[in-house]
Amino acid sequence: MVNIMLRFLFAAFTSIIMGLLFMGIGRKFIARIRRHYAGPFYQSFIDVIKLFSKKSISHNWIMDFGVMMGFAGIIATIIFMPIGPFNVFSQMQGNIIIIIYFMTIGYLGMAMGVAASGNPNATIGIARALTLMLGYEIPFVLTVILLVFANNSSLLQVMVVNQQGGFMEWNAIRYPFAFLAALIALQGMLGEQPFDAMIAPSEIASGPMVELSGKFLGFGFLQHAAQIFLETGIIVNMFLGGSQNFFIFFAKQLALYLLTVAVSGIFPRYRFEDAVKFFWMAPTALAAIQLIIFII
Amino acid sequence: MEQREIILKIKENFSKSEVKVFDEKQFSVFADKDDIVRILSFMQMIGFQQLAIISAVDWIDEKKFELVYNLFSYTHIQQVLVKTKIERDNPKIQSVMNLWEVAQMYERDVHEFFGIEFSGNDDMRPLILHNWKDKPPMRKDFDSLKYSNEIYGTFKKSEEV
Amino acid sequence: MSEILTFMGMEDQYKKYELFFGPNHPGMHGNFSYIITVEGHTIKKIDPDAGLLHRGFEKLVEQRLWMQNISLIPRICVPEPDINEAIYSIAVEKLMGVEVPERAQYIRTIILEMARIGAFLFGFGGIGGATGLYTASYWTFADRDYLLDLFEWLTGARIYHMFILPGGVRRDIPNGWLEKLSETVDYLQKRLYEYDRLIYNNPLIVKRLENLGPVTQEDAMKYGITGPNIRATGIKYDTRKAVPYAAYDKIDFEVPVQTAGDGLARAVQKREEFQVSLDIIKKAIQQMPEGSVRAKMPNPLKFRVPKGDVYVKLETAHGEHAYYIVSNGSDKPYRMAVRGGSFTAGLVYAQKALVGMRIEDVALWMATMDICPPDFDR
Amino acid sequence: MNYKKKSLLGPLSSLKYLFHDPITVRYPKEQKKTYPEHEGCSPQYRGQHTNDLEKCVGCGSCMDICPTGAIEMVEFNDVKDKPGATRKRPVIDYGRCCFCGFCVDVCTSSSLSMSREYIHTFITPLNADSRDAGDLISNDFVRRPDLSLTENPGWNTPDEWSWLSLDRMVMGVMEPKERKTSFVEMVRGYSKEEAVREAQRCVACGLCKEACPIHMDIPEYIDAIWKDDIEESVKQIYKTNPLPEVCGRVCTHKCETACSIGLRGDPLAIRWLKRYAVDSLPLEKYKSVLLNNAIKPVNKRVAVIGGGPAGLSAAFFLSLMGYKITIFEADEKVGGIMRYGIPAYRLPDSALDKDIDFIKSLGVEIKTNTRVGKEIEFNKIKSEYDAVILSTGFNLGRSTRIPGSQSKGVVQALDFLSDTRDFAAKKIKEVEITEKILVIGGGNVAFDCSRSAARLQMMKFGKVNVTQICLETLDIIPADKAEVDESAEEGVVLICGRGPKQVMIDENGKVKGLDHMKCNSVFDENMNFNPKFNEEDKAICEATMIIEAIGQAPDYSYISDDVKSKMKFERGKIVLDKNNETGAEKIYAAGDIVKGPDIVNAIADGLRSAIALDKKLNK
Amino acid sequence: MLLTSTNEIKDNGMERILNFFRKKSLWMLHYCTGCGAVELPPTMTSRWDMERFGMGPMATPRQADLLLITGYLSVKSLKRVIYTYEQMQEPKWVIAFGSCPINGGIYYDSYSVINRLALYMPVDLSIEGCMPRPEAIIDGFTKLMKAIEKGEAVGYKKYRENYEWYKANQRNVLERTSAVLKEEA
Repeated sequence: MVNIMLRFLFAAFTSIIMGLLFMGIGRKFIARIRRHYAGPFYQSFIDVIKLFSKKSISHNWIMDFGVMMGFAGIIATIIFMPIGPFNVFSQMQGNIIIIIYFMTIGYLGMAMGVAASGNPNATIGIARALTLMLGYEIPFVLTVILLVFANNSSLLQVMVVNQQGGFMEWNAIRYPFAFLAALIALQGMLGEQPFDAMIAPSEIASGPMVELSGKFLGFGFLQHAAQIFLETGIIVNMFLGGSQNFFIFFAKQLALYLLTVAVSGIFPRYRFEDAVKFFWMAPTALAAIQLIIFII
Repeated sequence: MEQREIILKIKENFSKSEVKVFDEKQFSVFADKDDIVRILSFMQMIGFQQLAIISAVDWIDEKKFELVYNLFSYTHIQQVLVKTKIERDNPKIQSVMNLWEVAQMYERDVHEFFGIEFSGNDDMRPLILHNWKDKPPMRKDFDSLKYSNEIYGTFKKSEEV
Repeated sequence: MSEILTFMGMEDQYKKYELFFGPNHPGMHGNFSYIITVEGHTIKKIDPDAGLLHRGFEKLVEQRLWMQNISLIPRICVPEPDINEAIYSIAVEKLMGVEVPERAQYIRTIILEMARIGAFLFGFGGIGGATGLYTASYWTFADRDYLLDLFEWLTGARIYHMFILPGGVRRDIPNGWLEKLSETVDYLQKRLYEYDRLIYNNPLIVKRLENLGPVTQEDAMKYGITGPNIRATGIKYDTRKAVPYAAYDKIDFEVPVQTAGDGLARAVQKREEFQVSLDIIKKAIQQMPEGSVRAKMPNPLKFRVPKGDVYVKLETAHGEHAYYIVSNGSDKPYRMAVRGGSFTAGLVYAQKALVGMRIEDVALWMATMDICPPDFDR
Repeated sequence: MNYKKKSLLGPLSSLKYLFHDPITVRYPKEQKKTYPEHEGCSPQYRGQHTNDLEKCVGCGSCMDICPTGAIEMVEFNDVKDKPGATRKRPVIDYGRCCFCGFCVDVCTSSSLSMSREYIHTFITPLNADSRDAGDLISNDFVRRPDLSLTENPGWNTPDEWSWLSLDRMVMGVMEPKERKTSFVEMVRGYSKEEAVREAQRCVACGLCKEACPIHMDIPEYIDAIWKDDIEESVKQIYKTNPLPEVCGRVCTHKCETACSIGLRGDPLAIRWLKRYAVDSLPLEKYKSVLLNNAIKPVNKRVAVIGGGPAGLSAAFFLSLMGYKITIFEADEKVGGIMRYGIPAYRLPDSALDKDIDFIKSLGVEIKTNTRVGKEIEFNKIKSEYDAVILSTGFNLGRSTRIPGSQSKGVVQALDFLSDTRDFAAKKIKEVEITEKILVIGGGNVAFDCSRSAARLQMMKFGKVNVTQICLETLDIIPADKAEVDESAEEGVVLICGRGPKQVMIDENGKVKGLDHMKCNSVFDENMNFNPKFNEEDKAICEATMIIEAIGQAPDYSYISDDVKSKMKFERGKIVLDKNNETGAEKIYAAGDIVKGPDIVNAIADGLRSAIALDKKLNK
Repeated sequence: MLLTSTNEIKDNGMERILNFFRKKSLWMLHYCTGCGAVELPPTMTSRWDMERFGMGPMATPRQADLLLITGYLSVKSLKRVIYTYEQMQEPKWVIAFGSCPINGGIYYDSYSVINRLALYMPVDLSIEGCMPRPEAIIDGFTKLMKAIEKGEAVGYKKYRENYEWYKANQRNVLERTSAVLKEEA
């Protein structure tokens, strides 16, 4: 039991720390495109510590609960994801169906928390976030179905094992259209441009975060960090062959994250209903084509 | 139309109005206050599409407010200042918001800063000023410096620095 | 659990609600506010709440000497301050009947065009900021800084130059300035093509801007929408051509027009005018005559303008900026009314145009219409 | 360019900047390098002010032009007094300053400039009680211009870019050819437009007011001229000056020397403006303009001996105070030196009469042709009147006392000028002159003589042959520069730096010429008049008539001895005590006999003695 | 009032450690109150890049640490600024830009612009200039960072302790019920 607790804590901390690190590096990376330097790569850690040192305002217990639930939802999902060679529960080995299910808990928790704050901007933001989720889940689920069929298993571990033996074996090469669809979905999951309608500062003043302050924003930050780690990790496991080495695994995640950051740097945001439409058109079509090719 | 023709036309229809030419692209028409809506609608009809601004001048020595309607025509490339004077004690004039919708906001603005009433224009909520209790600030007898010192205060400068 | 249920049931309660768009809102350009009544995501009613930047310029100029006002008025329109000095100076010159030396006219032209380019860069950045393409804002604001460097060299200040005075300009051009200016113009020309690739050819931007708040020609004229925005509807009217001032009558340039009048047309129009401004500067550098830069003017402490009134309007990046100046022959202006370039667009036309639009488009609409709150708050 | 052309590759090309260096200026570590030779902000940046305290004259133009009222003139303790300057210096409130640099552009002394230093931040002190947070932190931003910033110069204004109108409105003067043929007034005076344009140059600093002996309200009357309000202007002038027509023509204008505009360009033509103001108002209007308050009569009688500027001034002010005045004048008309000393081309009779007529109209009784000591006894006056003001002036010519100076062809300047004046007024037919005239002296009177002589020669012989010789070299010559220039234009030959040795006389006893020698220095170490000559360096100047114009002397012979014994004299002048009294009871003195020869000083002295008298009598 | 958490500030030792992180991560509120805002975009973006100091614009007052009063404040804005300031969570700081908030600046005689910001809210740092250049702004920021590290920038505590005084001043300007200038008979 203690062992499992330790393993769980390890997973949680790794995800948060690596996530924050990725965020910092991502900021440096996008600054380069924008022709400036930006802060040090450890800036995100300082931000989080500062946020926790601030006074924070809570409107009611639902808000506290919702924010915690959002954070816990993401952390709980980490349990099911193989981090390189490491798994919290060695026998579960990352069931992708469970992961998809758990990931929504994070959003719902967030939705609950910020809706309780009563700010119309936050409400609009969370409504957009949930709608957008409907958008990117469809192509993502399609790619998942494809991989489940292809591997005859819903376990990420099995998918990783099946991709060993050179990058030609990677699902990204084998199923390029599905990989593309998954990348687009990842962009949506991370809420980067062009799919950041839910936080859009110039429209709804950063949406769900509008009423979060101090600790709550800190938890939001940590949640986002863990989310980056989790979602890039899933794609790495699904398409890029995972890894038996921590560092290679992290490097693959980072590469994936920087790719999304680069895209977010050069595209404006979609209107959210356009975004949903887009998700149901292009990536869904790609995933469907891949599925049809696979079936044939 | 040339400037000359426009002026002739105005003179034809409004014999009482005085026309003063500033340069080849700009002239002013001084009209009676009762004529103002008629002359403005006439101007609109002959091709002055744009109401550029409505402003007022406080001629405190004459005890008059002068209202200046600034029109522009894209067809004739002419700028016209249509002016009229009204009594300062009971400033009231017909609104022209039926001719140009933008007049509504300009009249609201002039009302706020000069206290001129525009009959026919109902939305006169304060737009710019916050909780204004004094006399309209653009009137010449309103002392802005005194007001500022009174309410916002100012530093006394030290004698020896 | 009741809280969650309330949230689920909020659809009813929030079916129609008021949203404060500004003043403290990242999408708001400047310090200004729209009180928006929203139904779902669609705007039902819009009520502008101006005055947050009100400083009472029209009163303040009446309290200062004619020359002192030069330092006050640039603040009326912050992104393009030089235009104010130019209007004021031209008005005073017209009232006094002063002839401005030709070299001063050319220097004025260059300054006005530089300010215009600066404002356009601000505008491009605004579109970037409103759509989430922050790279565009980072680039344009940084490139604008090179123009500010030149201003600083010429006039001694970055933003409020107070360089154009009645009678001419304050100083002659320093050595090496024109060369540096040509360099900067070439650099901006190069960068303009990169903006094209990043902004105007970006399919997502085009998608956002297309059919955004189209303006018809009749509306544009009637509502007093001016400048690039009226040219985007197809009316080929430019104050610089029609009523020339500074050296615009001596410099040959084309006035571009668009036809659609929607957000894309407005944005593209500004991009085209950016190009025109670069060309004008290049030509002005070539044609720059020698000579004095300031006509003999009276002592600033005893500066009187003959009795009279004049309305002067000049072309700016966000429309026609104009002053109506009345002098009663004393050493202070008797009355100065300011027509901000975006007064009608921001306060009146917005009430009509924004209704039926979605809240995410408000910031973008403001960016394309170049709503500039300081000039209508005064 | 087709903007509907959508291309995903377009935006992607922006990724090339991943491999470029950023353009950021990492500020605290590095400065921007845009300008040649300068890092950081531009070479003419408008940063914080710096002021050369020595150069600054405290004119306050910066305070007047400041659009924000940020500049205040404060008296500095560590500034040395210097002539033509106050001890006030600008102090700047950076809580108001808008860094427009207008103060620099109107600075009259080019002492104020701006530096390239722009950083000033202050943290609100922790211990400051919030109740008066404002006042406690005010010292952080109301500051003297920082002198150390001169090493980092930014915006400064050379004369070329100054906003001041530095060029004087040119005064219409008759052409030399024309003017040397007559005694018509040669300066034409300003027209209205010219006067207004000249008046607008004034920055109303008030330095002239300090310099003027009578402390006229110069900025005020110039402002009134600028506003085209002649009546107000004359009113301001008459507050302190009863002889503006005279002063408007022949004043030594110390105000123009002090004028702050003169530091960069030509000083204002204050004298001509005064003349314009009084010339434009006819005498008939004087009373209605100037005498608004009824004069409250005082039942006292005052006698003024001598109708020169000092006497007239004293009479004017005393009669305004309500005294009954009688002026005793030896000559046919009052005016003294103004009437008999100054040539008509500088001061025509009509102008002088206008001033005197106004004084007369106040009820001043004038007894002309009444020489005290001859027609009336001094002691009689003293007993009849409540007080007596002596203002007889320097009415005797001073001789060089060189050998031959007593001979017939040598004349005194005052005699010559008075004759000339009579000639110009067509009272006498002819003034005795010869074809070759030599004038000794370098003061204004000497120039008056030589130029009058030139005119007379021109009228009589049709050509000019006047030589003037003076001790001083051109740089220290006491006369006005304009006099020197104009006399040269009229054909007077000026020989500087030489002193007279002896008058050469021919066998008939007539003057043949002047033997003169080089003058090494005029003043000794204590700046007293003590010329040193080089006897070796000699030359002869031929002349058939010599006019001595080296100064005048007073004549006290009319004063009774008992009074004279109570008074104190020093170098020919009367010394006054601290109450401005002479020491003798009822006797006051004013004018040249107190201050030395100068019309403005005489007017000032008239006022001063009037005040002293009033103080005593009204006690 | 919105200020709910009025607990005593923790002891100095712990605060000092946290202050290290606070100064490294100052998030400013993206609210342009006056014309000084025109110099903020250059400071934020590529040319001067204040992100180097861990600073960034924030959309809402809840998230921000730093309130920039960029230039003059009209009375109408003052009301919004005070709301905004009170919505911000402690610790929070206020920087006043330019001459206007110090002593009225060029608008010293305006009927609409306040003269002394210090009367209505605690100002931690004032930057002179009109407008302050990006260099001056960055210099001001670094100075504020130093003050935060030393524990000297505690305007928010002052505001809490003198709350009534500040409120009275604010009410004097914002909630008048009668004319300021008496009508002369």
